[in-house]
Amino acid sequence: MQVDVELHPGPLPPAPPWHIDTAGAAIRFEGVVRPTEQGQPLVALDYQQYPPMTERELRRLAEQIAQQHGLLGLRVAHSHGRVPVGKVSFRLDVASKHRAEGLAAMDAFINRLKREVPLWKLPVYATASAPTSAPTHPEGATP
Amino acid sequence: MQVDVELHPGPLPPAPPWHIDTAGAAIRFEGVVRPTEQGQPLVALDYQQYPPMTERELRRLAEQIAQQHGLLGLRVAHSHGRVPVGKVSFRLDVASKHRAEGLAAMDAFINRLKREVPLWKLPVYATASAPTSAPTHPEGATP
Amino acid sequence: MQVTVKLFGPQAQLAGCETLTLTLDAPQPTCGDLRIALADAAPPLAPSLPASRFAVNHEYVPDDQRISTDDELALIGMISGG
Amino acid sequence: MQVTVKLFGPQAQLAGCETLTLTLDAPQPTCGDLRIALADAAPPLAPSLPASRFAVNHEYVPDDQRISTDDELALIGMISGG
Repeated sequence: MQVDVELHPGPLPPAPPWHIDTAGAAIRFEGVVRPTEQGQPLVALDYQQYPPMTERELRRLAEQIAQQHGLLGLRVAHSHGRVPVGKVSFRLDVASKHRAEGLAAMDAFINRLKREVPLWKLPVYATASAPTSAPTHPEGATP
Repeated sequence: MQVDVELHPGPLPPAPPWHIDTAGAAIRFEGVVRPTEQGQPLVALDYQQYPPMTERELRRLAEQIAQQHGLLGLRVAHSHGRVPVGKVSFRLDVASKHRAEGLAAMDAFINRLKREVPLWKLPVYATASAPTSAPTHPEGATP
Repeated sequence: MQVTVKLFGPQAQLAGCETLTLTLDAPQPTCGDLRIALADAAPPLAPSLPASRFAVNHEYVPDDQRISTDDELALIGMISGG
Repeated sequence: MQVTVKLFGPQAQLAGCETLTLTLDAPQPTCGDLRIALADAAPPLAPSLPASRFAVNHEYVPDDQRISTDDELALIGMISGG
């Protein structure tokens, strides 16, 4: 059983397919920053972690899920810091002998991730009046 | 809603990530030919289709699932002909606004695929005595 | 009426051929008649027939579907895509 | 006892700071005492406190966990990974 956990600064770069010998199913989930948050146009999300607890909890979860579902491998990467709209902030790869346990593991992992792993996101809105805004250029500096 | 269906001769080549604007979740399932079938070592699977019914049923299923689950896109590719062990014979990409409907769609698609789409597989065993065997080299031709 | 049925995959292996030609005695035979005749003509197919479907001209049909002499008939069973 | 609690994400925004320093009156204060004191010290946090957890030295703890002066305390709430 192979378990791999990564916290990555900024958007996750594209990753080649992840196949494990003897696995019949390779399932990948990618979470992409969507262009709106509660109806308001977004430019990015800022992800905050609490090192080293975040990575530790992520690893604990990964190992528990891999074991409970009898996976052959689980690999997870999550961004911290700023991730622009349209970019990948979360990737979960699950390798399993058959499809059923792989899909169940994926669902369970994401549900527990959202409850147990100390990760926060703050929206970065396009408009200056919004509750959170990106660090801006000095006034009048650009076009 | 974008739906794409392909029947491909031999193993599926690697495919770049498939992201759709406004989708928050991109889920990919890849089915890989496993090294054993009912405990017996395998060298490949031979997939048989029934053209054009196979592609037609695959498309019908893809469109139904995409609509029922409110997906933003669904792309499916399936091999026909021989696929060696360790190679990808089936790929399903699902793009959805949120994760839940994407995972549900994936599960439903694969369940119905296995019941409704005319596709058959025949194992190609390593040993000559097995029920199905690969076309072999002339006797004594090679080590 | 003489009809020819296409077989695929494991069912073609079990029957030892990719098409089976049968004579149906009923004056206006249906796919249900074909199902019964197939079990007689190729006993190794019998166990897989109840869970199989017929396609007529590349469309799934129910057992009460009438068969015409120029229909393309296919037995769709033991499928296993994915 | 004076304690400092780290805040993150939306809760840090609501409180307007990334750490809060509080005085706990109980002789042997627990995380339960801290939860009550936090609601008083930073009312905007109150609605999110019931669904929040505490971490002491980077491990989740129950509310009856005793707090020592040299513990690192963190409020973990309103999380949203993935």
